[in-house]
Amino acid sequence: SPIGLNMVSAQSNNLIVFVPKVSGNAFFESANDGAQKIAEESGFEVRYDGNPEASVANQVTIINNAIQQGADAISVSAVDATGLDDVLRSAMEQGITVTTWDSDVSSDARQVMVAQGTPEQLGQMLVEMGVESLIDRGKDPENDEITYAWHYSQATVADQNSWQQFGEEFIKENYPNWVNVAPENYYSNQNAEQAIQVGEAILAAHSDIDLIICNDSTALPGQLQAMQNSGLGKDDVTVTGFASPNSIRDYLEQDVLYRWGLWDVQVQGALAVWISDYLAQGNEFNVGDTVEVPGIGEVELLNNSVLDPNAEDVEDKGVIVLPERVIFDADNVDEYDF
Amino acid sequence: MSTTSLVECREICKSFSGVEVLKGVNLSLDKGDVLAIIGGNGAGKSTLMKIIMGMYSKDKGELIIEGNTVDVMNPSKALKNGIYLVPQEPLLFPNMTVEENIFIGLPGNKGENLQFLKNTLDFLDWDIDLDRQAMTLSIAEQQLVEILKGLVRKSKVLILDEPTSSLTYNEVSSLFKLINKLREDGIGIVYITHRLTEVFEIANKIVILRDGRVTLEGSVSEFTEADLIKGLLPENVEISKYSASYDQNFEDSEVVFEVKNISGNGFKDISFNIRSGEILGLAGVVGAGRTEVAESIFGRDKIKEGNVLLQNIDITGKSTSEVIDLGLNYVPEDRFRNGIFKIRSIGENITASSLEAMKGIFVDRDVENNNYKYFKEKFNIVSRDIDQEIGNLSGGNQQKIVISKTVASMPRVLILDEPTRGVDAGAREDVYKIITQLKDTGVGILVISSDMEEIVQLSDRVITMYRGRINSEFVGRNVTIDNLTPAIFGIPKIEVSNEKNN
Amino acid sequence: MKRIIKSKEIGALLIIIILFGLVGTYNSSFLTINNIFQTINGSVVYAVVAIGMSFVLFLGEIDVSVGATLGLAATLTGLMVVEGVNYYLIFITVLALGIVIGIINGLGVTYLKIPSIIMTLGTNGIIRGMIYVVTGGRWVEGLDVEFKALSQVRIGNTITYIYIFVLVLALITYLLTKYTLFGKSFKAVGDNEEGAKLIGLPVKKTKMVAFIASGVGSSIGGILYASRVGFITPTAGSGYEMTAIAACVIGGISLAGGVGSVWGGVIGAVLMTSISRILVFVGLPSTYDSTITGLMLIVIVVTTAIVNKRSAERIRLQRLASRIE
Amino acid sequence: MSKLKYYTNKYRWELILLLLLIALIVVFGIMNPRFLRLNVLLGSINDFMPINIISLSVTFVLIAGGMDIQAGSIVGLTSISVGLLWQQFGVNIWVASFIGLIIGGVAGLFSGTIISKLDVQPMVITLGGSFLFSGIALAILSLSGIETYLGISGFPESFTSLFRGRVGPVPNQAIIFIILVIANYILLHKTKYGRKVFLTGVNRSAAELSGIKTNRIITSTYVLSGISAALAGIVLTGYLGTAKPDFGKELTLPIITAVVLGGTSNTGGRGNILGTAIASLVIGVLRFGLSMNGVSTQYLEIPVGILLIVSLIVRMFLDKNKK
Ligand SMILES: Nc1ncnc2c1ncn2[C@@H]1O[C@H](COP(=O)(O)OP(=O)(O)OP(=O)(O)O)[C@@H](O)[C@H]1O
Ligand SMILES: Nc1ncnc2c1ncn2[C@@H]1O[C@H](COP(=O)(O)OP(=O)(O)OP(=O)(O)O)[C@@H](O)[C@H]1O
Ligand SMILES: [Mg+2]
Ligand SMILES: [Mg+2]
Repeated sequence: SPIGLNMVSAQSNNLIVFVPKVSGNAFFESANDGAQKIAEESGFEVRYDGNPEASVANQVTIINNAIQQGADAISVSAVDATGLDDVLRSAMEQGITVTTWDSDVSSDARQVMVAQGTPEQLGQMLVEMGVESLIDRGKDPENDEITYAWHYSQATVADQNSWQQFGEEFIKENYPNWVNVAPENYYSNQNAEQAIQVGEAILAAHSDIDLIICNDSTALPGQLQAMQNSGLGKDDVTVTGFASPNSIRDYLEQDVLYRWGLWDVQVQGALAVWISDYLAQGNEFNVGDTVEVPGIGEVELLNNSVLDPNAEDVEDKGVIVLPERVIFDADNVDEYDF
Repeated sequence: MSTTSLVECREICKSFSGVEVLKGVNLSLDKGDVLAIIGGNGAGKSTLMKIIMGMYSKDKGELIIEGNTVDVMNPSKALKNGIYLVPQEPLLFPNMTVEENIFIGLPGNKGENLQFLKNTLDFLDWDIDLDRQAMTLSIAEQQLVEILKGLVRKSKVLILDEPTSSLTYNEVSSLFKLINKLREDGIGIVYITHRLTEVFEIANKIVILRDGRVTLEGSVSEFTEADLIKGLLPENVEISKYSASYDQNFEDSEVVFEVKNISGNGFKDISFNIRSGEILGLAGVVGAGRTEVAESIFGRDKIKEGNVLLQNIDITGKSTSEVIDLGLNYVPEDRFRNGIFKIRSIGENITASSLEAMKGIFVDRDVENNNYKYFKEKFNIVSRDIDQEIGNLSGGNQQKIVISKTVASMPRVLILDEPTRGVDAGAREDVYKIITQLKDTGVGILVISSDMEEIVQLSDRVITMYRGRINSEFVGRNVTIDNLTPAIFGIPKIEVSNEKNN
Repeated sequence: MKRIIKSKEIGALLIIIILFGLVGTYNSSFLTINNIFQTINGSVVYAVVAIGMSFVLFLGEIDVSVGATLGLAATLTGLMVVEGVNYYLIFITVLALGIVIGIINGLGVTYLKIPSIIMTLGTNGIIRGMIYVVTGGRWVEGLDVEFKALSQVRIGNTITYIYIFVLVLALITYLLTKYTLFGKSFKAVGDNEEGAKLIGLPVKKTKMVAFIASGVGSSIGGILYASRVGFITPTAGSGYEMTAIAACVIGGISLAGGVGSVWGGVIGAVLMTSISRILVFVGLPSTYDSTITGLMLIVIVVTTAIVNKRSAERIRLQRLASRIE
Repeated sequence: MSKLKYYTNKYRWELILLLLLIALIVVFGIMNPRFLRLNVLLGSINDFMPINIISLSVTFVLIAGGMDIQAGSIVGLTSISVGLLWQQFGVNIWVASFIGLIIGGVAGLFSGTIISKLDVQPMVITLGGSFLFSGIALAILSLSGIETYLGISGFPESFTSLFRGRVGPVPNQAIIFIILVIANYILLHKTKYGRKVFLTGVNRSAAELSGIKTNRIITSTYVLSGISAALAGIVLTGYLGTAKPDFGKELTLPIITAVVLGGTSNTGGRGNILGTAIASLVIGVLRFGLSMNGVSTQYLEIPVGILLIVSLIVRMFLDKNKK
């Protein structure tokens, strides 16, 4: 059906509570921008509610409040892989639609997960961005002994760690000649100043390091600042990772890195709330079904096992994977503003 | 000399949270005056001085400094006007050295100031290490430093609020010498004290405050000691004289307390014993080590040698709570620091030392109420009810409650350290009455005091300490000020003559 | 000379030297000029916060709103830089913010007699909330490269100009607190408030100024943060209050008031920020970061306490012994 | 003076807090009637329980003249310890919980002993403790070899249901809270131990001279707060069904806020369990009510901060007029 018609019929007035892991983080705020925009166009309400401190207990509180407030759907990026299961199950029992985005809970504690990609895809993407940059720099990743390290937020964060794991596996398989100089990884606790400190220390302690991968939106700019502070550029050490284009653009312009990536988080936010509203209206949506999302396109519900091989596959619960992830570099960065 | 007074107070009133402390006080200080102010605890002496110094604001009345009315006084204004108050409780900066304490805020050339200080110290013949941290000073030394602070400021008006309460005889007499010199230089001095003898020694004018009002004023020469006492006391109160019963024989009484050759920090080779119903006085000048002896016995410090027996049980080295349990208790000399729980109720204060003696795990409110009623009546405590905060009581009543606290633990032996320090004349009599009552119930009592009159009035027998050792003992009729005074200063004038003991 | 050896901050300086020495023997690349100065330069934000806060600590008070103040200051700085506001104007505006926050804290503590930990706990929450009100929860990004570069200009490979600026600030503070009466009055009031009143020190003014100094310190810290980090999250500066307090304490400033000097805060800041760096050099996982911080804090405080207690006891015993004939 | 007047005078601040609590409930009820459903209102307790539990014991610490900013970190330490014991070592969950309580107590004992023996600033030591214990929590988790980020979950039903279930409309956690309030009230206000806590807080030296072993009293308050933090950690673990090392890290300031709002003096010697209990409810209800009425969580610090300052000013004026 024509998109315009679809939008009118979808006027639902549903209240969707959209929960980030933590408030005040550019990534989640951008997701909210996307969510709000699609909500306005489609005629449902999105209430964004996050706690400045990322903790399970805080998220449980927010979800409980959402339930009591009479929300029609809750869409959450979970701080913890299992800690929200019970509160979300009880929300579903009360007839509330539950979806997750960005970071999942147990597959039976929600209906749909809107994923930025599988951990495998993302881990691989991180490594591949590094490989491309190394090549640009004149290295030969296939044969050179590349020394590298990971630098991100914490050991306790589920998604970043799973990307690191798959990335590490990918390296072992494809680049056995690479050497991880810090198998325990470096963490900077989402503290921007600490990210710079740790970043500087990595560069000083491993003066011959080739590649630093930062799968966290605070660690990447911190590491890049550390590069600058140490007088290094993109042809000295390769740094890459995930962060929003706006936070890295300057470093690109100053030749501190070649490329970094992310997915279009605005699309992810929009998709998460739109699907939530769609389900809350009572629409059936089973594995294998597709639906046309205004402004985004057709998406398909996949089996849970796409994300987590151990998850159970059931008919009415599944995963939507974002159609694409973006690698930002000098050629395309000006097309994005978030 | 000009006719304007240095300081004049007219109808000064001041209340603290609704309680009127000063009810229209007049006072004037001229050049060359030494004005003594006496009055019971809580009469408002210190409050009045703090108003002059600008540390408190007055509610009503007029403050005139050298003929100029000052509406709002504050300490820096007072200092500019040449007024300085040596406070009753030393207010030094514990983390600064003595020198920094003396000079902080003092204008002028540092070298000259230091020279002036050294001259003053020479004149006074006081021995103080200027580099010591104030934290390590004893109360007496702190008081000396406070006085020095006042002297180097070369004030026109010097207020001394009980400066001698813990000074030695020598220190006091050199201070008096200096005061006389300052008086000749035309400085006005206010001198607050509880010791009547000092009034006659140093002051030319006197003001007595009672209950926030002036009850007597004039030239010192116009009055006798008896007049002053009358001015101090509320109408129709009789002072009963206490004196130990000279002929009481304790030989048959049980020895309840025995100290055998103990040595520790600040004392050496101390021996004495106390019998049931006996009051033993421990006399000495401040710094003789008496408090250290008492505190060590009470489990607060190490006893390095010797033994302490309480009713034949060895309590050497036992903890305070065990010692209390076994029947010894102690009334400390520093009431504010060691005696009272200022923001808690009278009831809680009284039972503080006997909690362990209550059965079970709960506080027994009945015991508490009974204790309160008993001691209120017996010790003549003036209070509203059991829940009144002790901090709101007068000093004398606080001291009675501290004693009640120790008595409530039913001690067989009680040590009282400076039991009437900073307590006014009326309450002092009550405290003496309490002590004799206890004696009559058979408690063995050790009274530590720097006040010789007190020692003489109360004690059946007295030992004196000088520089950490016992240097003499007096019994019965030999307990006189004349005998004690040389002993406490370490002058072996009189041989221990003691016909009864042998 | 004796004074210097006795001074409290020397202990922390010694610890730094020993610690750096140990790390250097383990991994010699730690002891390069570049790395040492990077470590020092990296402590600049904590240093300036600690300098401001030390005034409050001298008084025996505390200010736990510095982290939030720093965050708000950094946020405003960032917003204005993005808007292209003149740098001097930014500096003045943000300084004014610090002063206003200091005045509010100071009024609460001085005139309303609210205990400082409670007052600043309250304002901490309010200020942190304000950051969300101002930004709507968004990061402030896209600060001029030029502005960011300001904090990185170094003399050769050594110290940054902003660190020198902070050192000058510390020096001025030190001289003021050491040689002027008003400066001395901070520690004096912390040592004995009544005593300070007696000798005519302006107690209330001192308290007000201390909280203002703390506000100013953290607002300058906010500006430096914005320049150093280049993007400002709404949680910027959170937890900085505790780290700054720890830095001051490690540097020999007592929370009871009256003790220490601003240098202690500066030195403590270097020590605190060097921990996460040291872990990288010795190859320990950064999970041990806070374990080590905690242990170090406790060990230092406990050692100092034992040493102080011993020496106080020794003095007491000497005094008592000297009395006995 | 009549008995009623006596008690209203004695418990004036607690009454004011209670009225404030009722007023908040009424106002929020008018704004959003759902708020008044028993299920909803009582259910909200589950979400701020840790603060309530811990602040009851931290009241003891403050009354004894101390300060405790480490309790929050003990929550995470306990949670992860219990989780590891249960998952890695196969210890029965209840035994593990009991060991967790002991761990919390030992953590308190550690800081409490240093504070009481060495007379150091409690704020500094517990600040050190908060770094240390949260660090240890992370360290033991990473040493245990399990993937840190996966956390520990899948606890037995019997364990989780204790902290999730209800008796009628009343959540079990609310019952736990009431029991704790009563127990702590008796301990602090009726027993000899509680009396000693007060006396030690007012004047440690006088307490010592009265035969009170103040070292033990001071240490014990930190042990109590460590144990209650551990209990909070267990409650959270059960309620959320997962064990994490960073539980409780953000609780420090709210705990102190609740204790002080409840009328406990931060200089020792004054305080009341009922005050703390009601104050922690006031804060919880305020936060819950505001967010139910659409105020975003990130702004909630503002009203709490204002409440704290304003109520202290009010109390100051009340105290002034009383005398
Ligand atoms: N800051 C204050 N707040 C409340 N009450 C006070 C204050 N200062 C003094 N008082 C009260 O005022 C009264 C007078 O006290 P003040 O210290 O002036 O007596 P004093 O004559 O100096 O007694 P003492 O001989 O014991 O030194 C006392 O009842 C005291 O409790
Ligand atoms: N450095 C100090 N710190 C704390 N209190 C002290 C210090 N020095 C002395 N004191 C206390 O001050 C009081 C007075 O002590 P002082 O040195 O005058 O001798 P003293 O032992 O009391 O002598 P005596 O009892 O014979 O008069 C005592 O209670 C003592 O414990
Ligand atoms: Mg007085
Ligand atoms: Mg003595």
